[in-house]
Amino acid sequence: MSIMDFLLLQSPALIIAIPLLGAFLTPVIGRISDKGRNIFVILILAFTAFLVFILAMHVFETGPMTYVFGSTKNLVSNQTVIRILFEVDALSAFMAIIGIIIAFAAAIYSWSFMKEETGLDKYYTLMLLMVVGMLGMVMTGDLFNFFVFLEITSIASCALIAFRTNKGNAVAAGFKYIVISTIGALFVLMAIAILYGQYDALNIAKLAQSITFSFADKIALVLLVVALAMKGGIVPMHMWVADAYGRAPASISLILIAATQASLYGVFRVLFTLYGDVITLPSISLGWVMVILGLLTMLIGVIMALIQTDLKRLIAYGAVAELGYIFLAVGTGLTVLTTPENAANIAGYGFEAMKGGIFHIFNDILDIGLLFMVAGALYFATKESSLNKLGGLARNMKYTTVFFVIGLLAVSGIPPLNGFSSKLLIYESIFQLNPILSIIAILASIMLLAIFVKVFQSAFLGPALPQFSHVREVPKSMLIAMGIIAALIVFIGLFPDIFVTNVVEPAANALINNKEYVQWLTGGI
Amino acid sequence: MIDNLPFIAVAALIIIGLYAVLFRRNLIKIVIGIALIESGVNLFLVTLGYRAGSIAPIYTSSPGGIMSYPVPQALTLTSIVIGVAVLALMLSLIIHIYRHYGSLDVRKLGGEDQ
Amino acid sequence: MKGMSKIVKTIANISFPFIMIYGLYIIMHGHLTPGGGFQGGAVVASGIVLILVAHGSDWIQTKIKEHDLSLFESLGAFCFILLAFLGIAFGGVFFTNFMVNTNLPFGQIPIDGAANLNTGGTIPLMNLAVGLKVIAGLFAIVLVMAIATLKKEESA
Amino acid sequence: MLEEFIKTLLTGNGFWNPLVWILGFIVIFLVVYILRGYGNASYKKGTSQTQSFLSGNPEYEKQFMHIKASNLYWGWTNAMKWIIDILKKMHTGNVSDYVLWFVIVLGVLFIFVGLM
Amino acid sequence: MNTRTIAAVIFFTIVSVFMLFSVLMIHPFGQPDAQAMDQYIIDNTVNETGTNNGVTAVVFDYRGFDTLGEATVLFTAVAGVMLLFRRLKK
Repeated sequence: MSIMDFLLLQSPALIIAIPLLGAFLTPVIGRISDKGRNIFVILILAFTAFLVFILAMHVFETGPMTYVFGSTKNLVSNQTVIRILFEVDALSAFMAIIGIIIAFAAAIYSWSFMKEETGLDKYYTLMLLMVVGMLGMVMTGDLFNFFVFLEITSIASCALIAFRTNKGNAVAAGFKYIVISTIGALFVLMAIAILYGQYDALNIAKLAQSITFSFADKIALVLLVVALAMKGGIVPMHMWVADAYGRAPASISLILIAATQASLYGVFRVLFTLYGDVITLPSISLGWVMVILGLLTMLIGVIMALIQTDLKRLIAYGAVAELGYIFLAVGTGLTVLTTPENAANIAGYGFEAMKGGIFHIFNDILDIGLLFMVAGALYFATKESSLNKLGGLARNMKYTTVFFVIGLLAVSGIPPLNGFSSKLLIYESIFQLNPILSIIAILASIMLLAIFVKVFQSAFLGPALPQFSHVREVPKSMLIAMGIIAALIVFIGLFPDIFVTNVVEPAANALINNKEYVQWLTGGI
Repeated sequence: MIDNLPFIAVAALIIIGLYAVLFRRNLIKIVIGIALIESGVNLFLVTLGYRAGSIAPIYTSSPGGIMSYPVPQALTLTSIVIGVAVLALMLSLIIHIYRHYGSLDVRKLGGEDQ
Repeated sequence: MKGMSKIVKTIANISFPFIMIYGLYIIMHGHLTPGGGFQGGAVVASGIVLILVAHGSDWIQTKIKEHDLSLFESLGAFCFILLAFLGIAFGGVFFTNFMVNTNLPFGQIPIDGAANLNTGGTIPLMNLAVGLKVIAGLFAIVLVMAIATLKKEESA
Repeated sequence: MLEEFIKTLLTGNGFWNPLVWILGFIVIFLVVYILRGYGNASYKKGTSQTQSFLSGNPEYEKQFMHIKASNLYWGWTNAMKWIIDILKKMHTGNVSDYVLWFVIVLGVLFIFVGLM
Repeated sequence: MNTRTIAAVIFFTIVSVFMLFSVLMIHPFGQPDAQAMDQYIIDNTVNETGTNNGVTAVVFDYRGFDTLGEATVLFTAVAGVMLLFRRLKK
């Protein structure tokens, strides 16, 4: 057995264990030297990214892959799942790729961005732990394990949101975030307990097999969906997003986006896989609920973003608006899936909508992440985040300006960048569900353009202000991190098809036909 | 009805905690409410694993007889430790908030959009 | 934080060893009797916190610093995950209990409820690692909070 | 390999190929550039052509002529003031209000799903 | 009695009622009907893990990965508290 086969075989465990080991060792190495610690963290993340990529290649070719912890035998003894297992299907691999790319960029970005700060050992430790929680959330096949990783992500992100403890706003934002995420996680645990008490199982596939849509099951479904949607920042439970994203350091806001998307992944997993067999009962039209929530998310997000004057708060509301597109598209897919009369459409625009939504998860993270990086660069250079005080920075910060323009065009769906190709899929598919929807979606996209053009005008254009005459371009590592993300944006924008056919379609398939998620159980390994 | 008293206690704990979070203004009381919700959920987990007349799932010099479920107790242990961690973090944040705002009123924290 | 009166200090000093023994017993016998790493660690940590409250954090700081505690915690967590990694080496998958039913220490299988300390495979070792981790972690949290509530100027 | 890259993205009942789009963009840019060349002949430096005309008023210092962010889209925000006020009233930074929104959505969905 | 209080009372009541019913509707106290996983663990814990304590067997063997996550949560909390109370000056 070659080393590659060994790595591939053990990759689901190593993807969690390697960053965890790094997190445990980071304080020790940070005692020795700071530069060594930064290199160590970046190497750990690079190795994890390598493992994620080989695992994803394997999963995209040959269906879901399961990994049982603790024993090679008795995975299923008389159809009972005893141990915790990871189940990585195409959607999990997709989310894992997103998370690790963003985390890698954030680690490179932090090298110069956090140089003046103290307590960097803990900072890097918690950053690695956030990545661990995120990857575990998207890869686990066990509900309680999902809850544990959810809590790891919440606690690490809360401590990092309150990183600037000399600012009262940051500490308050951290407190709000921990209250919200703890209550959400507790209700998730309540739902898990309800399911456990009925079926005496914690494995997602096993539960998906044995679920009968009883009253307690409905309650558990609502608890899971609403709590995870709150963690995902869906209107009207989005208010914490502005505080958390706006007050955290920019590199942390970057990973926070990926963590938020991980909880959205939880929503999709619950709706399509855990309740995949019973959600198609015609009595429940949760798809329309998701569509309406998505519309509200888009509209309220853009309107609130338009009136902000703090740059990072503005981008945070823009991120909320972008989440609306994902929810809208996936809700359209669910609606088509749950209405039997147009069951033929699930191969048609329903599938296209799912593709667009899942593709937009990636594009949303890249675009909003790039904008957050630029906002952090402006704060790094000018120590100023209010748009009313910024101005004329394009003269001194040329590369940053270019990156901001790329992010601006991408986030507002201007061709030929990546935001357009996913939004085009969404527009055309939801138009066939109801034309009004796509009109509102395009309107929200136009308003996003207006919002970020306002930012561009007030921060970068205009005459050179005397108080910013000393401003210089940001250091190399921040430029490199921004460059990676910008290059990805342009590449996916120019060649969307290879990405859609090779990565997005398997993920959408994994959501729509949940049979292959449970086939290892029925087949019996 | 009276047989299900533990379940009613679970619901009561969760409801009281939710009440404290919704209607109290002192940050410490909000944290107490969250702790109440959490203990309610833990009690729920343990209650689900109990079988009538069962003994603890420990074989060391056990009198024999049916045993209660071990998995919910393990889950409760995990959940309790997680609760301790969250509580410590919340309280240290509250210390900082008190230093910055000089009060523990939850209404003082926000208003960045007004 | 200042120390408390002489009576409190004396009583704390007297009861401290018993708490220690009790907590270590709970950690060590975690695979036989109710208890385990977390519970015993909590007991020991509360014993240390009793000393902290009685003698005051200034006196404790002359004995141990909080970043040493974080080193201890990293050590415990490292041992725990190392045992899990050894599962890959010997048992094929992560977290395999590879020492059970072998001639290694803790390798035996108990016979119908006999309290045999030499059983459990990796579980007693994991109990020890987690116990070390919980002792260091909880004590570090309390110590850091006790120090921070005194020195206002550090965060202001 | 190349045609693998430039394959068109099919969107169910439409298609999208960025490379073709960029080609068209370049052509349009060339046309615009040629047209601009015609007008360039009549442009003379140093004359009053280059000065900005603020209805006869003298020109301010450069750094005072930057429009601040909160002044942008003034008309739009003024027209939408009613809804913006409602939304601002929604967004109290009060964390128990956040939890209240969670409880409201929970209750609505309980009734919507549970009683069905 | 502003609108916030009214809405809070109404929806708080709704959620409480549903919580109560959902908790009561799972199974009567002391008679869990489904028992596949736990019965398997109770029967095989001694022979598979060599442990007399079923709970410890679940915590460290059957669901050991959860325990790793749990230890990680504690580690995270300690790191977070130390981060919050760090010295801000170098």
